[in-house]
Amino acid sequence: MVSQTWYLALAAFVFSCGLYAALTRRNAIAVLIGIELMLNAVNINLVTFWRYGSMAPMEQLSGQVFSLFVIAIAGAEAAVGLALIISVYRTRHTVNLDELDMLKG
Amino acid sequence: MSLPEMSALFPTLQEVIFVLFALLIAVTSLIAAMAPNLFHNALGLVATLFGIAGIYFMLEAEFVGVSQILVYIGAIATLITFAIMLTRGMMFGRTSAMNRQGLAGAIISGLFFVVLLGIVFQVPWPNVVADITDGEALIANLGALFVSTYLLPFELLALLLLVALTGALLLARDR
Amino acid sequence: MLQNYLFVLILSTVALIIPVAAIVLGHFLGPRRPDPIKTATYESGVETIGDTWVQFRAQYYLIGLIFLIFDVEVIFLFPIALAFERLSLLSTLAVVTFVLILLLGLLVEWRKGALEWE
Amino acid sequence: MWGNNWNWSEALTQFQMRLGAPEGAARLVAYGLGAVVLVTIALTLVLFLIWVTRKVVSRIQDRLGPNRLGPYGLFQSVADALKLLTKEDITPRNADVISYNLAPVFDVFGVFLTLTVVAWAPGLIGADLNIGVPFLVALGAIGIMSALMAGWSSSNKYALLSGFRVVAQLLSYEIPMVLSMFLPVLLIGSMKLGTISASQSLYLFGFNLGLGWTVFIMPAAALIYFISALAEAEQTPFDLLEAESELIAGFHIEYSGMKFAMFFLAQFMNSFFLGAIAVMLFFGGYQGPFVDQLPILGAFYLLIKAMLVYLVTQWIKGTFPRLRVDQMMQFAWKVLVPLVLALVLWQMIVMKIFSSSWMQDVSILIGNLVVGGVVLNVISNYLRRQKVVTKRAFEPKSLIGVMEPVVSSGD
Repeated sequence: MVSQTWYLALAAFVFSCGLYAALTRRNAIAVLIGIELMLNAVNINLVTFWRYGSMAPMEQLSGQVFSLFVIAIAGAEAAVGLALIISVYRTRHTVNLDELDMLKG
Repeated sequence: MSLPEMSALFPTLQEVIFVLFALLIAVTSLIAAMAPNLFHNALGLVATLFGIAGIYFMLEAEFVGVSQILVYIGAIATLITFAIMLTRGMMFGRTSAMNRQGLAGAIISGLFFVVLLGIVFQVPWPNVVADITDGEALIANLGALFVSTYLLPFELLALLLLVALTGALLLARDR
Repeated sequence: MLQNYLFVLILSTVALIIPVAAIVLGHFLGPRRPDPIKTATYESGVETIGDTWVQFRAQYYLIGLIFLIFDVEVIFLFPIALAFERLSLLSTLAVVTFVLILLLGLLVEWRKGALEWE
Repeated sequence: MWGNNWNWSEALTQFQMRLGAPEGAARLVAYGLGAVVLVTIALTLVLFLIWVTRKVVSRIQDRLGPNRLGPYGLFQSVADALKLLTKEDITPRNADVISYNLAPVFDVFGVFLTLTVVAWAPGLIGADLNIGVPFLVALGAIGIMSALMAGWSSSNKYALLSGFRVVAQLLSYEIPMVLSMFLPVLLIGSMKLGTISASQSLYLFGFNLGLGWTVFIMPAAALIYFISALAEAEQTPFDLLEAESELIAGFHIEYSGMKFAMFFLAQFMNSFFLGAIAVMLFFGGYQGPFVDQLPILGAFYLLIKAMLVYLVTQWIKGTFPRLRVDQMMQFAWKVLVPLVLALVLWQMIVMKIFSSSWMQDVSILIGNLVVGGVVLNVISNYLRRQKVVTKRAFEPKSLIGVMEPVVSSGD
């Protein structure tokens, strides 16, 4: 059996990759991809804690339920986020986050 | 060969498979985060999602694994690709793919990774493993939980999806 | 149960090896005489103008959007189907409401004209 | 030996262990053997299928079809495969090499994985996953990704456009397909294909007739599944992305040689397997008379039923007019999805209200007949509106005479 620690370490790596993309990428879609990576890392953790955290994994299913909710909400988030990006692209002809500074004082 | 010896073969196989999946995820998530070409980012994301689905199957969360493939790869990744094509003018950009915080971002996420690793290896996790006897009953329990304990989130989710659909529709429509 | 997925993994390996082997074999068996005309983009003999950049209509995105919402909801229906026998009346009502909200989403799309494909 | 819980992989493992092999290795060998056998069967089947398709379609079109190589031209597809193997493998200059080469591999990969959950006979199923039905749907996602990859990486306008259209079509028809697959799952209460097949038995005086097919209870679900499967397999009347009589090709326009063959292979296998899934979900799977006594008959039943479904698709291919894009999309979203959702609601309510199983069945059947009637009505309305005219442009004066244009009288 692979130890729980390794799953968590893997999730940490994926999360850091996502964080890097979200922090440094110019393109809004690339930032969104980073956010998806982070959500997935969280999901790995949730499922790992479900598997290794309880003596009755058949009944105590909160980890799985939450990861399913995260998947569903990530869907809603991606739908709205990408629609925003498309809408911004249509009016400003750019999806570069650096150039989208209308709100700057 | 005695029985314990034989069963000792199986865990090692599982570890090998885990390492393979972990390598796949590590490489492809780096591609997803760093490749300059946006479409390659999306493909890297898809491969990462596949690897993570494999991890779910290894953790015996089969329903989460299949939902991952269905929703993430089947729908979200496709949607991202569509959005990439719709905003294609930016794909072969004259500017670099990174913003000015490139170095700072790398340092921050690197530090973050180190801190996380430290926590992961320091904390004494419970690490109890109980056998899952009937996978089908587990999925049935999951379904029963949605409409009993998690009834409110379940219904709210339906509403959220409806609202997201309407909002995204208004935003993305050609006018 | 994990054994089932071991089989899936082994079958995946075989299923990856076969197309890769076929393509590699074809690559070495076939002739290789590339020339600029042959490797050019094939657009029915007409010279290619510009790059592959085509303006896509947002319609594709809208289809993907509706699909995403439905897909997410279907995922929640499947486990409920397995537990359907033992659901209470209230729970059944909740599932029916869930599906009705889904139907409402479809109606919204319909009214907004997102289902029209010109 | 063929008891209630007989399972091919256990049997193979036990057999090897009796010969003295350690358990882990024995299991690996058993699984490897199973995988190779399954894939071999699938590949042989495809070679046969291509021949069947060409023969059937040519008969419908009043031609002979392949008849040179081997008896009735049976070996034509082998020759074609060999020919494709020796064709030049052209990679377009501007292509994105990695995804260009990976796309055909993934396409075949996704279709091959369907074999995991095909229930050939009791206990003879690759791996009876607890998530069988959603697993099958999830494999469709791989096909979608490979279409996108192929379309994008070819760096060809037409390939890209076609890739997007394919994906839009696959996405649209996936929803009615999943929901119609959901209906038997709801009725039987299991997502395992093995269990679903096993539960479609019908016992009469202790003898299994094997005719308790779900299609008798839910014909409309089967119809909607069949229509969506046609679209998923890109078969006529939904093959407007390929339209082999009109356009050059779909998203695989830039592919040649073996890579093209892979797309071709995937498409054939996919259309056959979608038929096999229809058989497992609605037409009793391996069930049939005497299947309890001689389980291996199940594999023949399954193959014969799947072949019949496949022949129906070829019949449709030979006779139906092609749909337009807008008609196709609207048919999915405005007809199939609302109707199948109504079926889902109806079945849920009925299953909760009536406790006796035959009352449930009868009510579900009534709902299905109504919905099926609506679907067929829409289709027949469409066909009537098409006003298919089969008048010849040139009427020959005699059968061997010269063809001259008929003088039109201002018609």
